[in-house]
Amino acid sequence: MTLPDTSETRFADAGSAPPPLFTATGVTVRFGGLTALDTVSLAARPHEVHGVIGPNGAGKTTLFNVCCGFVEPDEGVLRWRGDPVGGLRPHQLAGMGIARTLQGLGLFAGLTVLENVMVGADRFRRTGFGSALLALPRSAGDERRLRERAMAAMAELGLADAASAMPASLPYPVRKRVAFARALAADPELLLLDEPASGLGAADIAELGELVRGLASRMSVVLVDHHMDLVMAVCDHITVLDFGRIVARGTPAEVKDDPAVIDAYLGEEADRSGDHG
Amino acid sequence: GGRPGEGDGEGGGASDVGVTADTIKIGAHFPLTGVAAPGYSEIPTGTKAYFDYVNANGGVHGRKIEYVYKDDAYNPTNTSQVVNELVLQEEIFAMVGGLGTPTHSAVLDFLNSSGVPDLFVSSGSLLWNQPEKNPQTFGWQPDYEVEGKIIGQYLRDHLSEAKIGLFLQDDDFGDDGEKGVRAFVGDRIVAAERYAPGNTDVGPQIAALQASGADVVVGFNVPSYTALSQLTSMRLNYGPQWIYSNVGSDPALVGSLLNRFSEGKVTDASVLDGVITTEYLPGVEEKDNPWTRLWQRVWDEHGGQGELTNYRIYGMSEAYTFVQALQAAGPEPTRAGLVEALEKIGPELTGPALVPYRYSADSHAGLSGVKVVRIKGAGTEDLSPVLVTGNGDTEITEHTAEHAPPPPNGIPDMKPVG
Amino acid sequence: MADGGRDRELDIRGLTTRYGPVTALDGVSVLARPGEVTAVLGANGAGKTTLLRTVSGLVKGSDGAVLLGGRDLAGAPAETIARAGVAHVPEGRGVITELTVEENLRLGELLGSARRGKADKNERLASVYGMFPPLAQRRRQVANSLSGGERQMLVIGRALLSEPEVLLLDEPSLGLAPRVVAQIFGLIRDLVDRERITVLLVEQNARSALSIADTGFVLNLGRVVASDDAEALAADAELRHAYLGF
Amino acid sequence: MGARIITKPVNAVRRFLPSSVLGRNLLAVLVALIAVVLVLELTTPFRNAQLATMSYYAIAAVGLTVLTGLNGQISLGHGALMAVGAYTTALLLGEDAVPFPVAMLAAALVTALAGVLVGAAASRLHGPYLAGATLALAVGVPGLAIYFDGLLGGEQGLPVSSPRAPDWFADALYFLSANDMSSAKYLAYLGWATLLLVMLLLANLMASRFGRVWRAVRDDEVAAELAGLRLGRLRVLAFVVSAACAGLAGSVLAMVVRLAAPSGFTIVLSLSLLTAVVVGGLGSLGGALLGSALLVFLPPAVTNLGTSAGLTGVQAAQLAPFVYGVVLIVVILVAPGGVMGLLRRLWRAGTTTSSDQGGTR
Amino acid sequence: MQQFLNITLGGLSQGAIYAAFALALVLIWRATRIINFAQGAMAMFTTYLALAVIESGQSYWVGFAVALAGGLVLGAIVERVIMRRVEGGPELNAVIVTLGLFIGLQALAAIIFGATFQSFPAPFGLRGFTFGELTVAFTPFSVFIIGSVLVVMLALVALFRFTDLGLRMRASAFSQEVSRLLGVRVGRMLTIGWAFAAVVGSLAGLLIAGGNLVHPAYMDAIIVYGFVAAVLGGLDSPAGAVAGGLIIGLALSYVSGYLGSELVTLAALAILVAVLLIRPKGLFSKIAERRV
Ligand SMILES: Nc1ncnc2c1ncn2[C@@H]1O[C@H](COP(=O)(O)OP(=O)(O)OP(=O)(O)O)[C@@H](O)[C@H]1O
Ligand SMILES: Nc1ncnc2c1ncn2[C@@H]1O[C@H](COP(=O)(O)OP(=O)(O)OP(=O)(O)O)[C@@H](O)[C@H]1O
Ligand SMILES: CC(C)C[C@H](N)C(=O)O
Ligand SMILES: [Mg+2]
Ligand SMILES: [Mg+2]
Repeated sequence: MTLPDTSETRFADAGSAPPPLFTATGVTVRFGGLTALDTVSLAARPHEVHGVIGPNGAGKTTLFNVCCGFVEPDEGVLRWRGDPVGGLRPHQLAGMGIARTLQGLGLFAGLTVLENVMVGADRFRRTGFGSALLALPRSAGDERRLRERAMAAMAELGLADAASAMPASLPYPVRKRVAFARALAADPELLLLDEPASGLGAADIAELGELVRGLASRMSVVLVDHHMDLVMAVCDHITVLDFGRIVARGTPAEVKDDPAVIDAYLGEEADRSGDHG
Repeated sequence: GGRPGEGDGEGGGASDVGVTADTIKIGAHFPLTGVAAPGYSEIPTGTKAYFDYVNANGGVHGRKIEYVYKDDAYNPTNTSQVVNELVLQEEIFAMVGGLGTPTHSAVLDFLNSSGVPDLFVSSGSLLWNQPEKNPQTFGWQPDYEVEGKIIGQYLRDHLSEAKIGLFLQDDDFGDDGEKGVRAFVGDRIVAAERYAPGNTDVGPQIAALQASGADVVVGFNVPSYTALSQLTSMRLNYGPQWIYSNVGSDPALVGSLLNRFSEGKVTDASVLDGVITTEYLPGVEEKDNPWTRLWQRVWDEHGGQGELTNYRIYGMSEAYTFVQALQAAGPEPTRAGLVEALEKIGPELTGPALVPYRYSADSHAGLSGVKVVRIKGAGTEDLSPVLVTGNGDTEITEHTAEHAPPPPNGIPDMKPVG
Repeated sequence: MADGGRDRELDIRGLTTRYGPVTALDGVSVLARPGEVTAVLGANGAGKTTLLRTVSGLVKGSDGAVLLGGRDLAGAPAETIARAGVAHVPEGRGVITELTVEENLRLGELLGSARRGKADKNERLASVYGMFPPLAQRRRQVANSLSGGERQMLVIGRALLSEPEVLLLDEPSLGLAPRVVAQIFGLIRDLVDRERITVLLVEQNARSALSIADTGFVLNLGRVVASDDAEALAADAELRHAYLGF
Repeated sequence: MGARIITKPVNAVRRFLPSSVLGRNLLAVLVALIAVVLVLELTTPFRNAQLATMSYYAIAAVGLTVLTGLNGQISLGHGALMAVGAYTTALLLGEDAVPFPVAMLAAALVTALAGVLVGAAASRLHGPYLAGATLALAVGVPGLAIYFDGLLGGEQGLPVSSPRAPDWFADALYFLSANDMSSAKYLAYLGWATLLLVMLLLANLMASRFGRVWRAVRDDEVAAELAGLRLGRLRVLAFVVSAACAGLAGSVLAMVVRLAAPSGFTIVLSLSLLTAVVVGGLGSLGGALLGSALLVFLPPAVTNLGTSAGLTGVQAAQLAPFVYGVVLIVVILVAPGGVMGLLRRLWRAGTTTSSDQGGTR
Repeated sequence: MQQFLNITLGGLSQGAIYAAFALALVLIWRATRIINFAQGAMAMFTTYLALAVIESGQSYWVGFAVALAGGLVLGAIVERVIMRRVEGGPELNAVIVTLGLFIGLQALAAIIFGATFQSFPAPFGLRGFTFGELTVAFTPFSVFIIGSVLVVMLALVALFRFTDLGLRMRASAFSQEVSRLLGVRVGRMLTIGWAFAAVVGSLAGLLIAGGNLVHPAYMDAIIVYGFVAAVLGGLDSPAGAVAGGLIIGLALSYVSGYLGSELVTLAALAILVAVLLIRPKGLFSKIAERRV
């Protein structure tokens, strides 16, 4: 096995950036005979947008799943602010300050938009079962606070008018923003975005790019997407996966011209579409 | 705030609920649907046929008997609901023949606290004989302990070498019967197997009885389990002397159930031939018995669909007893008067049953005994005289009085008491 | 159901579809010719998906005709339309996740052989596996385990196996790596040129769609607002700006 | 449209309602309480008894609708939980009786405890597997009563001495209505008071964070987990809440029926509860109430119809389940959202025109 | 020893019956993703049909054939007329409809055929095989039961694994919309699924009734244990259903014989819970499910 830490240290030294918020080191995941991830490392730094790209089935979502505790890695260590987190379970993320959007939509179909987003803010609740059962004023206050947080997140994404709508009644891009707002309502320090641009039109993608850039001032973002315009425009760093291995890392410009990346992922016309933006 | 005293005069004259100038309404609960319905749902049809017969012949003291029976599906929760309905909505005068131990237990309190006469519960549990606690409730059929005792004595006297196995329904029915049998031959019981009603696989129980080496098996079980136990022992080639309690042995029913397995090699009708059981009512097969002839006539005239069966005879017999009680209660019957009358006439009451009733001021127990018989062909042959006894240590004695035939018109003629 | 050869045009006339009070298509007419790729473009919610779903019979239109080689398919059940040779690659979730990759493909192949008589099914399966190597490795896996892009490959492969005369593609590039998008577009182009099938391509990514399309229709709020040669559309700056976002 | 005209006054009324959840729910309960008193005082003792029966079905049903409707867990075994409550009550109201409210509380607690166990097992199961396990629960638990027949009275069960109306209560109502307090009526009061209390608490919960997160867990497990919700705990909690209701229902049942016996808790009971909840409209307290009413009032009505149509007792008795089965099917086919869903649809058909659902673009 | 043997053999034939019923449930589950709680009532109905035929003087086998044919028709009608409208909707609605069907059919049978016990003939002997002195609780009819169950199981495995029809049926069950896009006549597949399942259910009904007593509720216990068996096996697997049936049959037989028959229902619960806690989707399920 290669020393897992080498690549990590190389990047840690690469800039004078602050210490990473979250790292995954030497992560290996196997599904039966298939190695979906092979000693992959990733570091998310504050105020940075980190892109992960790669061909279909390269392991991007799986890497997210490891970071979220949905998949337990066969090997590898996760660290949050330098401390190892073992046996991570997905429900712990929100409390730690990590939020993730799903490759699909993952909205709660039976909840209004506001309620959907309030679920995202749930980690800020303060009262328990008893006060809810008796509808004590404390519980009402709690609800008010969550609602305010949710409304703030929705306002940021221009969803204020949609508060009482059911998700199914909304156009796709709006629903996508609801999912985004739900993640933001948790006020995360690390935001994991899995294909946020899929299904969106060019205008919406551009808007999304600006939004993500804006968020970087508050949090650290890791982003997976196949829309190169978006990825190249918003990422500070990019990690490229292929067959579960890291084949390239670097700034967008470095990655874009890497022959390995062009060969495995971008294909011939890649640079042409990258220029536009 | 001041208000009139409560309790609507339980002893007073106000309790002629359900009685009008020309009708009297009574009710009952039976399993008409669900697992317990087969067989038992026939009982109220017999009862109704007899009441219709009486009504056709002028009723009781000029009043027609209106008989309302409701389905409880053998579920006590439903029983409580339908009995509420009977008492509060139908406003019945009395409950007559409500069936089942767990079901009727559920309404015991209610009926007694509401002052509703609760006559002739269709079950042989000992619960119905608590005149102190439940002054309105009366049993009717011989209780299972009495029956168990008589079977136990028979085993002691006539099968004195045999190792005895018990096949019991896992409730009061089995327990009371076991108590009676054990009183006589407790030391020879080599196995007591219980089945949970509803679980139709009795293979393990029969296999255990076989393994215990019992040569006599006494069954306190319902008819379907008689058939099941016979089928299962046939499968195992296990052939003890079977003795079934009256409840489970209805030869007509069980025989007809079993003899249909034609291709299953149970061709002849004699599957139950040689099986021992008990009797306290003349059954359908005794075609020449005057009582059976009466029942046949009643059924032909007033019955609905179907044949006369022993269940219907059971229902008619209860109805007959009720008519006697009602006659005794006099031309202006009250609820309290009915109970009182039954307690008074108890000792001299005769009817379709071979044995006397035990009703008195301090006993609400029903029939006092049975005779042991062996099933032979379609009928039975007596193995013992008619025996009577009571609960606990009471001696078993012979009942020698001749069984009186029914009155020619088929309707009893009790004189009002008091 | 031997429907003669390919080479038939899909003529959609005045199609109107409502979801309750919402009119999603309002008298849309689109002509898709065999041997051509016809792109349907428009912003989110313009009605593109609804158009394809109405054509393939998944939703019932309230008015209009869908003529395939002169036969009106409007209102027919989806399975009949599929058997008539219209293959619809739905937007997003088109795999049956509980079945294996191969079982999914076999369903397409079954339709194909029902339509075209028995061809060598193994050979045809193999050709799809050749097109999408990730599928070959996962043929016995339940489709549920596939990545998003792999699923998309599976659906497209399955549609091709059904030997369609008309291929309705709803955002086929969704979730696919750029290289694969290029590959698939190339493949479609080849297929159209070689087999002269009729392709109706719905895409968000108007630029790349127009790059392989012969003609294009632009939808907005359920109506056709423009139609022309693909090149002409791509060149119309005003249109691009107003509806196509590039 | 007619409904459009009435939205204005409705909105006007809405403005006068208390703004807090508790206030609103309390007001509703108060109104309901008045209705209950009126109904119980104005109807016959027989109807009182039927209403008492309805109250325990409804208590269990509202609990079940929270579990199944809000949290998405199906339970075919709530009858077994009712049995736990009923037996607890029967044991406590036996020889040296405790006051009945204590017995009821204990029944709720013990059943809630049982709910922790069952819920913990159930939280790992889905769909038909959960259905299968709870079905086995429904048939298995009554077996306990037969096995421990020394303590639990076997097949015959335990008799329960149901509480009698205290004088002050009887007097107070006599003062109000000049009616006497029959035991059926008192039990109906008891059942309905319990029911209203339970509904108040459940309505509070549904309006709180818990209602929301339970629904979230139901709709999308993965997204819920990512939002920091602990699926297992929330599922168990829903089960416990619902079990406590079932326990209370069992307790009321025991007092109304005056008996706790295994044959009172057959699988039919569990299935009836579920059908009540679905027919009424899944996830709605009012729906559960409607469903329970159907359960109590439909069969006797049908039987009576049958009898007056000249059917024999046996046939009339079979007619009731037949019609009940048909009604179940028809309701689901005609109004898949249950009766409440139907009402809501009608209501919405009237109001959407006036509200601005233009969409957000 | 003899007791043990007999309890075991009795458990096996009882288990085979549960298995037959479980197979019907598995079939309908695979074909429509619905648990058919009315399976037992439908089987009861067709068994009464057979009884009527046999009582009219026809041979057992004519009755047998009529019951299976009746099942086919009944299953198809039920699907066409009723289930069609809830398929693909909320899971619970289908459950409630089948419950309604169960209640209604049972009552209808009681109205038509009467709520009494009737005996049902068996085509083969009901006396246990004898080996010298020893008679075992295994009759020619038990052989028939186990044989039929195995045949049905193999037929189902073959149907789903090797035939196009089986694939189409499964596809329709999982996703109606996608299946229709692939030219699958979904409606027909669902009808076929119900019809086949009702045939298997009718067979189970006949096997249970053979040499036994029938009444409108005689299938009730079987529904529960058959369902438990199917769940135990993992609902999707015919072999699992048979294994589940045999496990339940044997276990309950031992519990009933050695511990007391009042514990049987509890034992079924305990077994089910124990298995599901270890394998939440049954013994024969494939695990490794991707959630995101
Ligand atoms: N539970 C699983 N069982 C088997 N294989 C799996 C499982 N989960 C993922 N895989 C495989 O692991 C590989 C990586 O999948 P992953 O979803 O991470 O890809 P991805 O990079 O996100 O691709 P895409 O861009 O298409 O979404 C894929 O080939 C997939 O088939
Ligand atoms: N099932 C539905 N019920 C109600 N309205 C619907 C439904 N499906 C679509 N709509 C509405 O119909 C209109 C057209 O939707 P459609 O999905 O066809 O658009 P689209 O062009 O495919 O958009 P996208 O690019 O987001 O896929 C939209 O306003 C949408 O909200
Ligand atoms: C005679 C029968 C109706 C008795 C019944 N088995 C009971 O005790 O419940
Ligand atoms: Mg992915
Ligand atoms: Mg679309």
